[in-house]
Order: sequence, then structure tokens, then C-alpha cells
Amino acid sequence: MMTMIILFMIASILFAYVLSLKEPKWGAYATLIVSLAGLVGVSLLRGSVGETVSFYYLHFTVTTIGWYFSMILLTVYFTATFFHPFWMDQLIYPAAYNALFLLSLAGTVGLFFAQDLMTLFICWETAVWSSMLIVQQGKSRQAAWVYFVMSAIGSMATLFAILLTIFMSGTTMITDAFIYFMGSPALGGLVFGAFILSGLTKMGIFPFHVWLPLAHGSAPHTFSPVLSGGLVKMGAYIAYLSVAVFPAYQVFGDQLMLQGVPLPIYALMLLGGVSIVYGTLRAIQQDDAKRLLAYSSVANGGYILIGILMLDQMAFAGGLMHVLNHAVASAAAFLAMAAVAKRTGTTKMSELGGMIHRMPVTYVVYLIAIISMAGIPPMGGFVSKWLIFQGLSHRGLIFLATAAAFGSIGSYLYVFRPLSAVFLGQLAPKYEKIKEADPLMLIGMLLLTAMSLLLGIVPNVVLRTIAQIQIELGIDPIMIKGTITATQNGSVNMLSVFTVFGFGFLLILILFLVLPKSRRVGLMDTYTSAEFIHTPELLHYGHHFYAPFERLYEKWPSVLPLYQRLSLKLKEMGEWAETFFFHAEPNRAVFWMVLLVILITVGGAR
Amino acid sequence: MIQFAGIALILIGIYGLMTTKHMIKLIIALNVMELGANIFIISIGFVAHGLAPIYTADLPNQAFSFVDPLPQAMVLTAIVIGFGVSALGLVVAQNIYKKHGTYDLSEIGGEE
Amino acid sequence: MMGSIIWLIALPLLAAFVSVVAQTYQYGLLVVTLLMNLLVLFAAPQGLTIIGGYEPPFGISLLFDQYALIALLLIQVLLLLIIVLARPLAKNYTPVILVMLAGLNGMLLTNDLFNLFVMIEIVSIAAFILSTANGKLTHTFHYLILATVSGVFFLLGTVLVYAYTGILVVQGLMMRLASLPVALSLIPMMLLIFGMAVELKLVPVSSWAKNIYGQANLLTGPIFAAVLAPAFGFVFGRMMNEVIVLHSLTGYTLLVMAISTFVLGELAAYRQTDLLKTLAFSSIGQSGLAVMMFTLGAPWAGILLLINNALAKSILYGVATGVTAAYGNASMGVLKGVFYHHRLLGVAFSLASLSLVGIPLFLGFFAKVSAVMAIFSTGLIWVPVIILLTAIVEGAYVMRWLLQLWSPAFEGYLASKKELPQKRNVFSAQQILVVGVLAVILFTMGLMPQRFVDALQKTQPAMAQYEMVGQGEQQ
Amino acid sequence: MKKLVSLFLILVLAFFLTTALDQGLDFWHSPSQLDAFRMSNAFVQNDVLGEGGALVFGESKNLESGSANIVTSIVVDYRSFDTLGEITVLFLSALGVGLLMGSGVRTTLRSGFILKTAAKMVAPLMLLTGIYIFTHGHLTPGGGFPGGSMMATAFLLHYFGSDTVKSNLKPLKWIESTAGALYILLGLAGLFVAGSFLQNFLPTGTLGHLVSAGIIPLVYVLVGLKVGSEVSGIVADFSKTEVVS
Amino acid sequence: MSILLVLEWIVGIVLIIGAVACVVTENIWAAIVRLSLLSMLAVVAFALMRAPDVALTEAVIGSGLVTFVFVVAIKKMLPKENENEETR
Repeated sequence: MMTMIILFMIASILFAYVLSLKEPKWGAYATLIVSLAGLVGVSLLRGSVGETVSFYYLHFTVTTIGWYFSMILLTVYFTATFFHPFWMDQLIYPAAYNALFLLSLAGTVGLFFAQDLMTLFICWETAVWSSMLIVQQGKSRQAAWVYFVMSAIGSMATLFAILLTIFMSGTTMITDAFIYFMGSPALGGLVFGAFILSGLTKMGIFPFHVWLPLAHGSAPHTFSPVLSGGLVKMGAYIAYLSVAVFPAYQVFGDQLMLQGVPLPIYALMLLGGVSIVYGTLRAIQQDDAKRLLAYSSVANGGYILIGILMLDQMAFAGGLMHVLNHAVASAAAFLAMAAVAKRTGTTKMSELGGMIHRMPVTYVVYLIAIISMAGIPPMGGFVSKWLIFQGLSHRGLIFLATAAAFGSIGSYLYVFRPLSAVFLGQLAPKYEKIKEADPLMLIGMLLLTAMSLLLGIVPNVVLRTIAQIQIELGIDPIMIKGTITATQNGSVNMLSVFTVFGFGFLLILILFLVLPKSRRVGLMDTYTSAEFIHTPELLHYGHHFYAPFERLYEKWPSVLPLYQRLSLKLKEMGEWAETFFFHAEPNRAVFWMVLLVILITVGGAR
Repeated sequence: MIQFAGIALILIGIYGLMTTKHMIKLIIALNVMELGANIFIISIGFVAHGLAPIYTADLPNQAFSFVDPLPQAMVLTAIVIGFGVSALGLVVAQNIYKKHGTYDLSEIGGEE
Repeated sequence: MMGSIIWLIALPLLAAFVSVVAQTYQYGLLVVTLLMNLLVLFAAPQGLTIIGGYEPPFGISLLFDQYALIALLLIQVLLLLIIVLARPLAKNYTPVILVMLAGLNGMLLTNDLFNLFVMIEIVSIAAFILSTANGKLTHTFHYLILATVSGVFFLLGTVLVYAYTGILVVQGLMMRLASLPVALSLIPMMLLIFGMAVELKLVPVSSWAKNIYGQANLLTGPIFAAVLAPAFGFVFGRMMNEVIVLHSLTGYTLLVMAISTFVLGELAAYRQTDLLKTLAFSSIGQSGLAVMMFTLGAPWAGILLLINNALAKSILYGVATGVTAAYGNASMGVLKGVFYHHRLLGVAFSLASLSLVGIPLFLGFFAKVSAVMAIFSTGLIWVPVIILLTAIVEGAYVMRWLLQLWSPAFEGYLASKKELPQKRNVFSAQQILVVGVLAVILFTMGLMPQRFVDALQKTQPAMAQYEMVGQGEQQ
Repeated sequence: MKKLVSLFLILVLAFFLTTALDQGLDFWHSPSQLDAFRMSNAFVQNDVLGEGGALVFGESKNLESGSANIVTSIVVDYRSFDTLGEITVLFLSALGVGLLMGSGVRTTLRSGFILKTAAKMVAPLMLLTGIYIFTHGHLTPGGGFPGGSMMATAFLLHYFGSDTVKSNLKPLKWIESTAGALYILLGLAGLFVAGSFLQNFLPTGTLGHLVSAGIIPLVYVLVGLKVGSEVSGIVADFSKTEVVS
Repeated sequence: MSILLVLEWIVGIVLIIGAVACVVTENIWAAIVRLSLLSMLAVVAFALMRAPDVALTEAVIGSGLVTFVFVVAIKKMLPKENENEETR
């Protein structure tokens, strides 16, 4: 089965490429079919856990966690492909886009099924460079470059860790190799730190988050959902590997314990907490909807990292589930934005508004997505955030719990902004004639919406798989019973929650229908001080949306200048090297050679 | 003594290479350096009271020894190579002069 | 007899001497010679070939083993493809290229230290002459002075080796030298190392490469970066294997030189805004990496790096110089988006640069992995850290170029708004085919890393002896 | 400043380098005999193949090298391959000079009466000397390189001394090319006749006779011709002036 | 024997002095002439070291041809004032 999937992927990449050369649209449909086939194929693998396949120098095995992650990724990729046929004309190299899209899909799926460390790294890097080449087809070369460089920082650290592991343990199999470090904590710490770094960069954890807003913001609109919902989750898998498969808690067993969490892991969790706070605050500030969602991904990455690093009954389950919830929600949100961008040509909130009148279905999709993202009850996001919060408060990790709570509240602020600025408010005159998104796009978006809802109503469908993962890892599984999800602190029945919220919603709907209708007012249908307004953007709903907060951001510290300064420093060092060692004058080179000769002769004479 | 002269010539040549920017003088310094190297190499094969390594009719009958012929063979090669390089360097310098009107590298600057 | 390895040297020389008078057939002679050399390479048995009928250590002999085979094969194939690629330019320099070919083959085959010096001089002088094709003679002069100084150093080192050991044969010379007291062997070893440092582009003496490589044309760029550089790398590997005894002083000096070459070269490349200059500094850096591998006693990793670098650089330089010649300038602004017009060249260029950076699925990745693994076995854990940190810088500038060359769109706008140079003719179909062949070779080698990984596994126990650096101290 | 620093460095280097080299080479006491471990002993004794005995000038026959001048036997027999490389270096630099001097015509060096007369008288003499030197390379000091160069000098004297004779440089190229090719063919003949490249496959005759030492005189003649033509080529190229366009 | 030794010393010292003079001088013509003289001295040194072959080669190539090439190369380039006297 695995072999077939691999061969199918390779063949389909070539097929999609050749087809796209002929006619880009066909290639786009090919990506749709291929990713659907991949989804079906991988879903069939559920039963064959433990099966191993060697393909050339790559070794794969089916694990529950791998299956879980690849299902998430394939879902995101699959739903994104519904948009492809409509975007081919916006790309410079559509054929390359289609082929690289499938290549990155193959890379990510390969990553989750990797059995040995080399396969892991090869699949990882394949996904990175292929997605980098896709990102550059969007609006910005700079963004693609920053994405690559940040990824490279992570991957080189991981490569170091992987090679050191292989060298020390003498085996390349992930599970066998990492066990080696049980006996050597010092080296284990180094390997752990280096290995998880690629996960951190990929998830956009605090000091490495700079690429996310850039890349998400300027990637082709069809690829942003994949970046945020899909590729970022590769980082979660690395985090999972480095804490669950790598015996991190045992290796750090003799370190200082904070509420049962070793200091290094706690430090990482703090970084996660910082990401939550930082991402939330920055997201509030953004004007571009895609950048806003990107910063929200930073914040949600923090949740996922904290949850997975806890490695316990509740938060771990919450973290893993949040991977799915956030993937679905953020993909849906990005897709909704893509649909808007397709019709209007922009994602700047200050240029949009009132889209609900023209694109109601897209609005619903976006609404459900952000409810889930913010963790408001009836949607999936609530369950996972609730679990993480439960886990944190159970352990008594006050700071992190505070950060998580802050992030939840802050998320109301930022998810509401695009909702009101893009979809609500008044419709700009130039958008009077736009239509609802194409039915094919709607199918993709609605699939995700349905999943978000479903995850909110019956989270136990997913939690069952997660419980099995926990059992395989030897930690207490999350307790599930019918529709009740139980933890040590309490339980929640999402079905009843949904029923309550459903009643509430119905009530409001009835009131809305019964009460008199509000009168629609055009954007320009107003005056102030007896003057007509000629600068409509000042009256725009999204204009100075959070004016009260804006002063807070005036002196907001940014990390990007630090990296820019580092880059500048490197260039200065290069210049320095050029003037000293690469100066085009024979005298100087001879001088250096003489100096070295003297060094050696004098050194040898002692 | 000749060995010292050889080493000294090498070092003087290097001194010239380090201090001058005049192309002809650089080549001259290079020649001095090569000359020193050749002298030094020959001196390595020297044998006290040795004879030139040629069998002739009037070799002494009693025990004698030749100087080492191998370094001489090497120097023979080195001299010819040195000539080749000097000639090439000169022709390059000459062409640079034709283009820039000076032999001084510092006046030409980096040819970008 | 017909399959003797000596043909690899005799044939090009004969062709070179004949080609001076038979000027109409020069180019054909060159191609035929290279093809025949390939035949000889497959026909010749491995082993020691004596010249003049005198066994080593007395006579000169040629050592043809697996190592030499790899190097020779690489060089014949690359040179053949390059002269086809740069045919109009190569025609003017045919005798020089022929002699250089003989010198390269001799350099890689010879089993005699002084003969190695002669061969190195032949190759250097051929390189001087070729570099005049760039039209920037001050740089040629600079190169000439430095290479000649280092040649004198090499000669003195050779002679001192002879004075102390009485022999010149390369194979096994290390044994003799290692039995000498440190005070004696230090100076000749130092001189031999500095004798090669200029050609290896090691840091304090690599200034010539910046301009010779950085202002290359379609002929000199690929030849310098893809033929001469790996050839000298292979020779250095042979020397490290058979001749040079590293004391802790020379060893660490060499290591520091190699590391700083790698780091400073890549840093300098990072700040370049000229494609050819970028590639020039990248060549300098990569050379440092390969030297590092040979210094640390990991020849396999060094070989892989050299092969990868040679193949990648032949494509990169071929395309870069071709594009530069067509569009008039190698600066970032001029070349923005050119691959929109030349997609096949762009694909080859991308493949080569991905491989150069060491990104998986390509040969460079396996080279880098074997390099790092090899260093781990020497116990110097901080060296891989430097290598990988520098690899980030390397990846950064290579990707910046790749993105710049591929995307014609304005920054901040979608593809519909293009900023494109006028399309110019870069290569003929035949030349594109050559670039394609090179890319295919590189790609297929990346697809077959199994043997390299196997070799990697095999070299692990072999390289377990803790420190190659400082081995001379044991006596 | 720069000069002072350089001077200082050179002096430091001089001191330490001489000290270091003195340890191994012992500058003040030259050995009274060749060190036994040096391989030259075998060359001197013609004993590389292990069949040597006492060598007597004019009597010893069929030696492995057979040249009375041992330097010659090293240069042209034991290490003939180096010599091949060496003439290749000259060939290359002649090529390089020719390429860089590309478009030029013969120089108009002012040749006065003295030069003209001297050329007429000295040139044939020098030519003869040159030929003598390289044909007797295996017996007396000298050989192909100085002999060839001397021939070249003679030729150049003739070349510069005459303004009527527009000397054509084309034959030089032919000589150069043919001599080089013949050298390699001679080596290849060794490969086919005796089994290894550049092997001395002719009988080596009696030590000290003109016709002895197998291919050594032949090779030296070829080397002399080649060096002579190359050197003349280099110098003639040098003295070209540019075509005024 | 002692004469040879004395000669050796003299040649050595003169070689060093000559080399310094050759490298230090600002005048190119002087440098070339000194290089030529240095070569001649080296010939003597080679002869003293019992290397007649090398001495002969150095005499012809080192001091003869190299000097000649130097002179020809430079005379063509720097002759402006010299040529004025003869030709114009």
C-alpha cells in the first residue's frame, strides 16, 4: 500500500507537470484528483500500523501519529486544490507550481511516515524547498527568501542533531537512535535543543516567527492555507518527536523541575507562551487580513507547542487536537480570504468591507473558522484549548495558563477585526458587482467548515485516535465516553454544549427575522458638519479599527530588525574579509603567506 | 656559505615581492627568488671534495665521490620553467602597459 | 600496451605538438583526444605504470588506482563537455587546453614528487594563459606572481623531502617522513602545503581567485571552477594521503586556513551583487571545505564534495557566463528574471545550485552529510557547527540569486506585472544540450547515493583513529 | 613603514628558517660522501636495475643508462618524463607569448653595422657550438637546453642582424612541432619495443663514446631542436611591434 | 682548497649584496643589469658547487636569454626618449 502511494506520488508529480505544460488548468484539476487519491490512500493505512516499507534509501513506517498528522495535512492540501483551477492565470510558472505543490505534499507525508532520521530530514527539506519555490510565485521574493533562511537555520540545527545522533548511536532508525541519549544527558541536551529548533522555526515560535507574516502574507493565495494549516504543522510533528520519541523527560530528569517539568522544556514552553502573547498582540495590529491570520498562526503555534511539550493526559491530547483544529480553521480562514481576494484583488482590510452582501457563504465559512480559532465553545478549537488549559492548570503552570488565557481573549479582538472590516460594514461602491465565490471553491471551503463544526460537536472521534497515540506512548490516555470528554478536573459533553448554543443561535435567528429590518446605508450616504465626505476611506469601518490600541504599538519591539542587523553584520564581515584577504594585490597575499610561514617556523623552533 | 646565499636570495626575492608594486620589478624579484632556490637546491647535493658527476677519462684512481647529480637535474628543469614563467609574466606586463600606460599596479588599481 | 595509462599524457601532448601546425584540425583533435582518453580510462588496468623502465623509487611511475580513476574520469568528462559548450572560445586556445589536459592527467597520475611539481607548473602556466581570455590582464599577472611563488615553495619542499629521505616517490613517502624528527620534517611539510595553497585558494593567498573566477567567460569560468579546482583538490587529497605528515602546528594552521577559507569565502559571497563574483567566492569557500575534509583525514567526504562542486559549478558557471555575455552584465538588477526567457537553463541552474547548497535529493546533500559524519569521527564537534552555520549563509545567497533570476515580477506585486529584460539569445541548441547533459549527470548522481551512503558507513570504522592532526607527533 | 615591516619579517624569517634548516642540512659541514639513503647513488653507479659493477670510462659496456654525464642520464633517461614536462612548459610559454603578442609584425630593432657584421661572423659559430653542445650532452656538460638556447641565440642574431632577409618564422613552428612529436613517438617506441614509456630501448654502447647511451643523444637532439625553436619563437614574438591601425 | 673556500665566501657575499641592490633599486634598467650580473655570479656559484651542466644552462638561459627578453620587452615600452635620438 505504502509503496503504491509513493510510486503514485512520484508519477503524479511528473504527470501534473507535463499536463500543466499543456494546459495549466488541467494540471490544477490533476492536483485535486491526486491529493484526493492521496487522502483516500492514506486513510486506508489506518489499519496497517506497523507496516514498514523501504523505497530506495528511504524507509517508511506507518504509525498512528504519522497517520493522524498526514491525514490533517492531506485534508488541508486537498481543500486548497479546489482553488487551483482559478489561480493558474495569476502564476508565472503554473506548471512548476502544480508539480512543486505535489512535491511538497509528498515531502510532508513522507516526513510523517519516516522511519529513519535521514528519511525524516530528506522529506523535511524537500517540503521546505519546494514550498519556498512556490512562495516566490506570490507577491514577494523577499518573503520566500526569509522563509528559506529561517527554515535553513532550523534545518541545519536539526541536521546537526540528526547526524550526531546517527554517529553516536550507530543506527538511523528514529526510535532506536534516540533511546541512546537516555544514558548521556549532556549530549542529549545538545541534541534535543538542536533537533527541536527546526520545529520551532517552522511553527513560528517567538524569535523565529518573522517569516510567517511575510511568507503567509505574500504567498500565492492558494498556498497560504497550505502554509499555515499544513506546513507549519510539520513543526508540531518535530516537537512531538523531540519530546515523545526522544526521551526528553528522562534525559532532563536530573535538571531543575518546575511543577514536574524540567527546566529546558519549561523554557521552551515559556517561548510558546511568549509566542501566544506576542502573536496575539501583533495580530491585533495588522491591516492585511493574511498577515493577521499569520500572526494568529504564531499564537496558535504557541498553544500547540505547549500542549505537546506537556506530554501528559490532557494538554498533550489538547495540543495534538489543536493541530487538527487550527489546521482546519486557519485553512478555512485563508481560503475565505483567498476567495475574497479572487473577487476583489486585495486582502487589505481597509480596502474591503460589506462582503457579506455579496459573498454570504464565504462569510459563514470565515465566521465558523474564526470561532474555532478563537476557541469559542461550539467549535473544535474550544475543545483543544480547553484541554490545554486544563492540563496547564492541573500542573499549576500559572504563567503559561495566564498566557493561554490572554491569547484566548486577545484572539477575540483580532479575529473580530477582519470579520467586521472585510465582511461586515458597508460595501465599497467598486465591489457592487462582485459575485459569490465559484461553486468549486465553495465546496472546498464548506468541507473545512463542516469539519470544524463536526470537531466541535463530536471531538471524541479524533480524541479516540489521540488516546491511542497516548496509549502507545505509555501515558494516561484522555478519557472519552460516548460524547463526553473527561479529564481529571472535569468533563465536557460537547454535544450538549452544541445543543445549548444551537438553541441560542436559533433564538437569535428568530429574533433577527421577527424584529424590524435595519435600513441599509451606503458608504457615502452621510455627512458631517454639513459637508459631504469625499474621502470615503476615512469613514471605512476598518479604518483605525483599534485606534485606542494603536498608541500601544508605537514603540513596539520587533525582531525583524535584529535579523536585518545580523544580515548586515555578515555582509560587513564579508567586506572585511574581502579587503583583508581577497584584495587584488600580489604584495598583500605574499605578505600573509610570509606571516604564516614565520608562524610555523617560529612555532617549530621552540 | 653558498647555501646561505641561496636562502638569502630567496628571502630577498620575497622582500621584493612584498614591497614593490612595479610589475617588472615584481618579475625581477621573482627571478631573484628562483635563482636563490636554484642555488639552495644545488647546495643540497654538494659533497665536500666531490667531483662533477661526469665520468671522464681522467678520473682519479683512488676513492672519490661525485656530488649529488639529482638536484642538478632538478635545477635544470627549474631554470627552464623559471624562464618560461618570466617570459609569460613579461608579456603580460607588456600588454598591461599597452593598455594602461604604466607598469605600476597601484596606479592601475582593480580592473573591474 | 595500447591500454597503458601513459596514453592519457602522451596523447594530449602529441596532439598539442601537432595542433600547432595543423591549425584547421585543432578543435577536432582536442575532441578526439578527449574521447580516446575516455576509452583509455576504461581499458587501462589499475596499478603502477613505470616510465623509462626503472622501478620506483628510482624512476618515475604513474599510480592509477580508484582514486585517480574517479578524478580522471571527472576531468575528462567535464572538459569534454565544457569545450563543446564554449566551442568558439575554445578554438583559440586548443593547444593550451591540450597541454593543460596532459598536465592535469599527469598531475593526478604521477607517483613522483618532483614530477608532480613539473605537472603543477604545466597546469599553472596553462591556467595563466587561459585566464588571459578574460581580458583582464592585471588579474592574470596577480595570479602568475602568486602561483609562481607557491611553485618555488613547492620546489623547495620537494627538494628538502629528497634531502631528508633520499627518495621522491609519492606512494608511501609518508612513512619515511613520519620517521623523521619533527624539527626536520616541519619545514618541508610547511613548504609543500604553502606550495599548494595558492592553487587550492586557501585564505590568505586566495585573492587571485576573486577576479580570475569573478570575471570569467564561458571558457575560463567552467574550466577554472569545474576542472582546475577539483583537479588540485584531488592532488591535495593524494598528498595528504601519501606524503604530508601533519604536525600539530602545520595541521592546525592548515585546518584554520581551510575553515577560514570556507567561512570568509561564503561570507564574502553573501555580500556580492554580481553573479560571477558570488560564484567566485562560493568556489573559494567550497575549496576550503574540501581541503578541510582532506586535512581531517576524510578523503571520501572530500571526494564527494569535489565531485559535487565540480559538476554544480560547471553548470552554474556555464549558465552564468553565458547569460552575462548575452545580457552584458552580471549584476542582480540586470539579470532579474532572465530565466523566464531561458527556462531549460534555469532548471539546470536551479538543480546545480540546490545541489551546491546541499539540499536533499541532490548529490550535495550526501556530500555534506558525509563531510559532517567524517568530522564527528575525528572528535571535533565544533567544526560541523561552523560548517552548518556557514551552510545557512551559503543557502541564503544561493537562494537569493535563484529567486532573483527566476522571478520577473515586481516586489510586492503579482506575476501579472512583469519587469523583464529584453530577450536575448544566450545559447544555441547544442550548448543547451550540453548544459542539460551536465544537469542530468548531476541529478542522476544524486539519485544514486546508495553507494555513497554505503561507503560512508564503511569509512566510519576506518576513520576511527582519533586525530589525523598531530600524527607526526607520535614519533 | 611597509618596507620596515617587510624587512623585519624577512629578518625574523631568515633567522628562524636558517636555524630550522641547519638542523637537518648541517650547513657548516658538507658531507664527505653522498648520503647512502639518497637514490642518486644508484644513478651514479648505473645500478638501478641491480646489475651494476665498477664503472670504467671507455670500457664499461651495455650499462643501463650508458651516459658518461650522470646529470644527462638522469635528465634524459632515469627521469626523462620530467624533461618531457619541461619542454612542454617552454612550449606553453611560447604559445602564451604568441597568443598575447598576437597581431604584430617584425620589429624594427635598429641594427647597426657592428651587429650586422657580428651576426654574420658569430652566428654560424654559435650555431655550431650549440649543435656540439647538445650532441655531446651525454659526454660533456651541457645538453639540450643550453645547446638549443645557443642555437636560438645564433638564429636570433641572424634574424636581427639582417634587415633585408624577411625571416619567416613558419619553419620554427614546424621544427618545434616535429621535434616534440618525435620525442613522444620515441617514448612510445620505448613503450612498444621495451615495455615502458620513454624506455631506453637502443643498445647503450660503451661508456664515453659518442655513439653510446642509446636514445639519450637522440632525445637530446630533439630537445635541443625543440628548445631552440621555442626560445627563438618567444624572443621573436617579444620583439614584434604592434600593427599601427 | 682554501682558495675555493675563499672564493665561495666572496661569491656568496657578493650574491647577497647584488640581490639586495637588484631588488631595492628604483631604476628598472639598473635592476635588470644587476639581475643579469647576479645570474653570472650564480653561474660561478654553480661551478663552485661542481654543477657544470647547471652552470652552462644558467649562463645561456638565466643570464643570457632572460636578460635579453627583459631588455626587449621593456625597450619597446619605455623607449620614447631613446628613440627620439635615433629615428626622428
